[in-house]
Amino acid sequence: MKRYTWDRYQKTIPDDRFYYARSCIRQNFFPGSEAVFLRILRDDLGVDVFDDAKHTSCTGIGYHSDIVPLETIMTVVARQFALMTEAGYENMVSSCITSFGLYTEILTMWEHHPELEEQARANLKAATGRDFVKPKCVVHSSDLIFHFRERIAEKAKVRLVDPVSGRPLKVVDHIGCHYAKIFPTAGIGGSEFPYVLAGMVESWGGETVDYPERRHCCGFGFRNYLVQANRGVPLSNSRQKLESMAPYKPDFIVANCPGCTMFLDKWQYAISEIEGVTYGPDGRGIPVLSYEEMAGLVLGYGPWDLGMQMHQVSVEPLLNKLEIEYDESHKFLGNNGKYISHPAHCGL
Amino acid sequence: MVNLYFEPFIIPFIVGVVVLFSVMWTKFISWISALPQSDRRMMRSGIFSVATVVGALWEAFRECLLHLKIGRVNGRLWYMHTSLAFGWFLLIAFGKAEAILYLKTPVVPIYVDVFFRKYFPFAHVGAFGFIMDALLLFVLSGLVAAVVKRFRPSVYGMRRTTDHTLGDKLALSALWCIFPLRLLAESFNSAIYDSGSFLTGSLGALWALLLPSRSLPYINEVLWWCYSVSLGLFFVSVPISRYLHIFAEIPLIFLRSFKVRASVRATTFTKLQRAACSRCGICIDPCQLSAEGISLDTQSVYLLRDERAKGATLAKADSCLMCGRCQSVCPVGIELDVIRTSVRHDRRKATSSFDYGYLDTVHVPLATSKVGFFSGCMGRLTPSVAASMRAIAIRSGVDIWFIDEAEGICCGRPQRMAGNLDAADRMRERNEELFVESGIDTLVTSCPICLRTFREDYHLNGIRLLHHSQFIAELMEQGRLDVERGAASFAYHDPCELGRGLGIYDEPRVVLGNIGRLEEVARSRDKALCCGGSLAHLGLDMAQRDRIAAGVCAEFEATGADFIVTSCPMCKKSLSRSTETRVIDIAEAVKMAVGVEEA
Amino acid sequence: MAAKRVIVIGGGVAGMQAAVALKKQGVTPMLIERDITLGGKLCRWDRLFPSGTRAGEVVSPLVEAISETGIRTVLCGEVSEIVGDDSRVEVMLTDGSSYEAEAAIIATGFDLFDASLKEEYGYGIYPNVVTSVDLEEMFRSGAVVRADGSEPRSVAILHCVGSRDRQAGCGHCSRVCCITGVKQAIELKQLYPGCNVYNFYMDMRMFGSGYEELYKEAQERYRVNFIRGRISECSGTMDSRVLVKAEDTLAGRPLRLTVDMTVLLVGKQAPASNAKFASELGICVSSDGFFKGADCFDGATLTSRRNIFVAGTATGPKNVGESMNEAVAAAIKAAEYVKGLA
Amino acid sequence: MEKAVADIHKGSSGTVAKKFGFTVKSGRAIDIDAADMSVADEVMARVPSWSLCIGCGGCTATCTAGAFADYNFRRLHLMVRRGEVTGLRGRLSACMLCGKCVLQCPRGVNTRGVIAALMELLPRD
Repeated sequence: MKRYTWDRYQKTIPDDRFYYARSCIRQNFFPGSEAVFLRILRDDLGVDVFDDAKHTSCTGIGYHSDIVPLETIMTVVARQFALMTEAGYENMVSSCITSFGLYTEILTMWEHHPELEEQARANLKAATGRDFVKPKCVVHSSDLIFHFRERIAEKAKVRLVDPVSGRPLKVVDHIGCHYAKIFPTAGIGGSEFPYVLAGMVESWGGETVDYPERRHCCGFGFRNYLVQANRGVPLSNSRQKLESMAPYKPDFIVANCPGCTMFLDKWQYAISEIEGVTYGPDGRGIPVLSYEEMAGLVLGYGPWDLGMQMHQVSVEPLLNKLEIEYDESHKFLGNNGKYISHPAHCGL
Repeated sequence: MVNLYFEPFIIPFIVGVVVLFSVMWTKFISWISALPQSDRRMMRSGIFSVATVVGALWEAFRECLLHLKIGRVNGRLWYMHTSLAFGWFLLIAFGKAEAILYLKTPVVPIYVDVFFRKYFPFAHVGAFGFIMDALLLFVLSGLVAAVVKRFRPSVYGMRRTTDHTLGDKLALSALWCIFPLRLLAESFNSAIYDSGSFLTGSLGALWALLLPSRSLPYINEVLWWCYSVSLGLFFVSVPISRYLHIFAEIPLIFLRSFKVRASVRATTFTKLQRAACSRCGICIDPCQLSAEGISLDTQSVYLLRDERAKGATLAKADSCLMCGRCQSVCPVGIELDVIRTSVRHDRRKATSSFDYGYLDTVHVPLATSKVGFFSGCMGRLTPSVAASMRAIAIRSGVDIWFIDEAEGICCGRPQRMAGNLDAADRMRERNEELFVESGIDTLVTSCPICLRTFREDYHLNGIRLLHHSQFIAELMEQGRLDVERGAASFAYHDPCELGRGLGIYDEPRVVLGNIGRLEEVARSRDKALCCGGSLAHLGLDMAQRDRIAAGVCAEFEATGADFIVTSCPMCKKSLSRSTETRVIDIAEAVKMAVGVEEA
Repeated sequence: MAAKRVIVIGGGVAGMQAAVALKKQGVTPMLIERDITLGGKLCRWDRLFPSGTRAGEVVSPLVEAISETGIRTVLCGEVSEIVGDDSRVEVMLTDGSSYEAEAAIIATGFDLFDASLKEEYGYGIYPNVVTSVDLEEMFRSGAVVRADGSEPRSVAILHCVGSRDRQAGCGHCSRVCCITGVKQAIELKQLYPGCNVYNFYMDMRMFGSGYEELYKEAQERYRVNFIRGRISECSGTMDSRVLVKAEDTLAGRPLRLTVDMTVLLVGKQAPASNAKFASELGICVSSDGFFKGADCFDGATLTSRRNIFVAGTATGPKNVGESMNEAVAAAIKAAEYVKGLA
Repeated sequence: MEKAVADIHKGSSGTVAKKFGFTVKSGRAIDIDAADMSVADEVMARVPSWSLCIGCGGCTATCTAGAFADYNFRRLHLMVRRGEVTGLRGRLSACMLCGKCVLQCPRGVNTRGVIAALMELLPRD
């Protein structure tokens, strides 16, 4: 896809020593993703990523739903930074797009309104007795995978290429709005043509698809989703994207935000149930991967270890296309071999 | 036993006559019997009043034969029509008389007197022969006039004449052959038996001189056959051509004298009127759409023609200003506008539906006087008229209640003209309620369009209906509005709906005469031109309307008057777009003359 | 006493007209043009509104007048600096040469807004998104075709691209893009009667005489569709058409439309040299970067430096006629001034 | 395995259509590509001056019926030009055909001609 201004939006990403702020949602929707993220960085790339059990949710889901006031979230974020400082780290990597958006937003607010920082510092001291140092650099976990994409490419066991025809897989990359649209300079490639996921796909042999509704939001939006009656809004927005990308016959979708990844996957199931329409060439939906899952597949991790069996759009067609072995019988068995139930599948 | 004088050559003639009269009788009988109950009641009472019947007979004679109405409009055209119609009538009458006298018995088959010379070549020619030849010459002169009109209408001062359908052209050619063939037949007959008078005789002598005498009998026989065939052909073509007019006009005149009128919901009387249209084309030139070259095939003659065929399209029915100019010159007096409305109604019935439920929510302010002034929709776009009426009321010390100052319900006439009769009635009913409930005893309006439907369609049980020019004239007459004549000169434009529509010509002129110098334009009163703004025409756009108005304004500017005065808000809007001269409503003129400052 | 000299910077219609007018005023003009030919932007235009006159018919008479009257012209002359005082001006070019005169008229014209800066319109990204200048050059070459050489069956024309747009950093109205949009819409329909043309506008600013009539003709005769609504973004579709998104503000509803080609009516911007000259010479520019006359009336072509005059689109977006009139005004003022010098 | 919690009922087309307590809605955008312009083209052929409309709203402003009923003529005939004709016929039936809009239109559009044509051509709901 011809791009024009993406090179104007670059940012420096450190090479090592990160404090990992996990995502509260992603551990439920895609538990495997965060686990494999750590394994790839630590085992495959030898990067020091500190996983601290003491850090909490950034409360962004509450803040964006008008439940958590600004002072509270600032104090919680201050605590996260304090934990990071105590753990001896200066760079923070956020697993969730909303967190990343929030950390950037709060740091920018502190920059323009130092008094808010002082207030957060005072609140933290009063509440926990801790003090904090602002992180030197805040990146999103997809930034890191993007940053090491060439090293991952070298270790790749699977290329994003159709082994039979040799044609690069057509991948729809969808970027979380809080990543690039709020602070364009905080994302790789800016808001018009974000390159963070496209970079990975292209380094690993794939090809990204530019469909008309590429920039459109998946519609997740906390308030839209939390109230059941509002869920028609995200569903309709996602459908608009799916309708627009369908003609391009993408092989799979990759996203870097807990909401987008889950809903582009789950809404395909809802649409097929409500309207009887199933996207994707073989009528079984377009598989939706998180970038960690994609990186895991490229590095040869087992699909079930990546937690891909939890997707509502079955991933087998993609795995077969990439000639990745998997054991169908173990699909829904936990580590202890017990049946862990399964989601209703799309198009069956 | 009665002698039938049967000869083979009369067969085509007989066939023609039988077909003609049988078709015609069945048509007319079925139409008349299918007339609505009320019309038939009027017919019954009319038939037994000797005065109306004699009056109708006299009118039939005046119009069907002498075409006096055309005479008043166009002398040459009158001669053409009268020579053909009256000439042929006399030819038949005298022929009958000659045959009866010769055979000394009243029972003479019709074909005998038509082909008298053939039957009795040796009968004494004498006076009858002379008269018959003179009448034949008279008819032939009419025929020549008809041919000239067909190809040179300008000789008759007509810019355009009807372009005929194929059927009419065939009937026309058959008619045009009849009299020359009669002339030839009788002249050849005279060549053999010397049975001709001054015309046929001398021509016969010529044939005898030129042609070998042995060939004369054969040519004579052939010519009589041709004569009979041409008559037969013409009679057969009459029911399906414009010439049905010859026979349809007579019952039309009688029914009309019995007060039967066409209705906007077509009845069989509409069919009779349609049949009575001779497609003479007199209605084409007065039509400003034709004069301005806007539409050349939507005039009344073409509408009636299409209606007699498979039915006119709605587009054609819609393309007419309904200004009444053609109706005012139609020699047959056909109610053209009413028929066109009924056509529009019929074409629109299937698709037009209106929902005026909201009308019940419309109320008018409390009445402040027994005299209500209704400015109408157009009136609300010409506020100067209402303002002038307010000033005049103050000056003459009368109270006027301005009914629809803010908003109002349309009087319904535009819908009626478009053929949406039920919708128009819905509006009429609601307005009636509002007017009657308000307790006014006089309803004045500055809009002739509204006044016309108030008078023709509304049931306002006793409320006096006045155009504001009439109201002002009354005030002047009663001395309540004192005014001295100013120096300004006014060229008065008669709005179609006020003039031709309601016959109100004089009151505006009296008013203007009192306040200044009245200038009459070339074409005024019932000849007045339409301003082009008519709501009846649904197809014109602004450019076309301005083209029409430009022609009208030129005539008014020619008078050099200071002001062009009209008494219709629509005319004021249309004319003012197409002239530099100031166009004002009659109320404004009065207010200026009376010099009353705003209330 | 030697004839007074005036240097005219910029060889567009304004510069050429100023030079010719100066000659008539009995002053020795000298024309410096950055490009290899005279004529400025008009060399790239096909036909001019509202009359449809060929651009060449305006440029060539001026070029001939300049050569006939022997006005000294320096082509490929990029001005590096202008120095001097109220009675002398020295214009130094980038190639090191420099010229002296008593006064100077700056007629450096305008720059076209770089449509790629409005990234969301996809200029330079989607093949069938072109600017009004590209379209004008297509009309000149006679090949008005899509990227793949095919005939466009539907075209969207976007008004106000790089004009009246804080996002693009240009808040001013470039005045002539509206009428250009109407002209090009008509030219497209003349070339391809079957093609559907949609103009998306915020306001139709038909300021000049004959413009409103052209607008009416576009509606009535050529059935150009005018949709009131500012396009937010264009996206490429699979068959390299362009999906256009707008709101039809008169219907109060969002609107989607896929067209074969999108034309961006790019606005006029002040050339960078305006700011440079302004600072060097101490003359002022208005907020939109165009030279500001001493006042908007009689002094429209005067500046705070008594021997520096400005004319043409350098003082603000205008049509060709207005530029040439302003050039004559500047020439007369300059001639008056230099003749008054000792 | 037990079915998902959402209550299930047979969709009209016989397929199992789950009820989720929310549903998918197609966008409100006017889609010119898919618009059916047949009515607009026919009305334009009959009333060419309609092409001159600049949407100034003068007709709606002066409208007699519009003062009382929910009837916005400018918007109505604009939606016809956008190919959305369903549901318009009912609104149009409020028109009194009084002709004020003809006198008001700054572009000289034959608005009543448009109304008469729409009366005939708009689909009946």
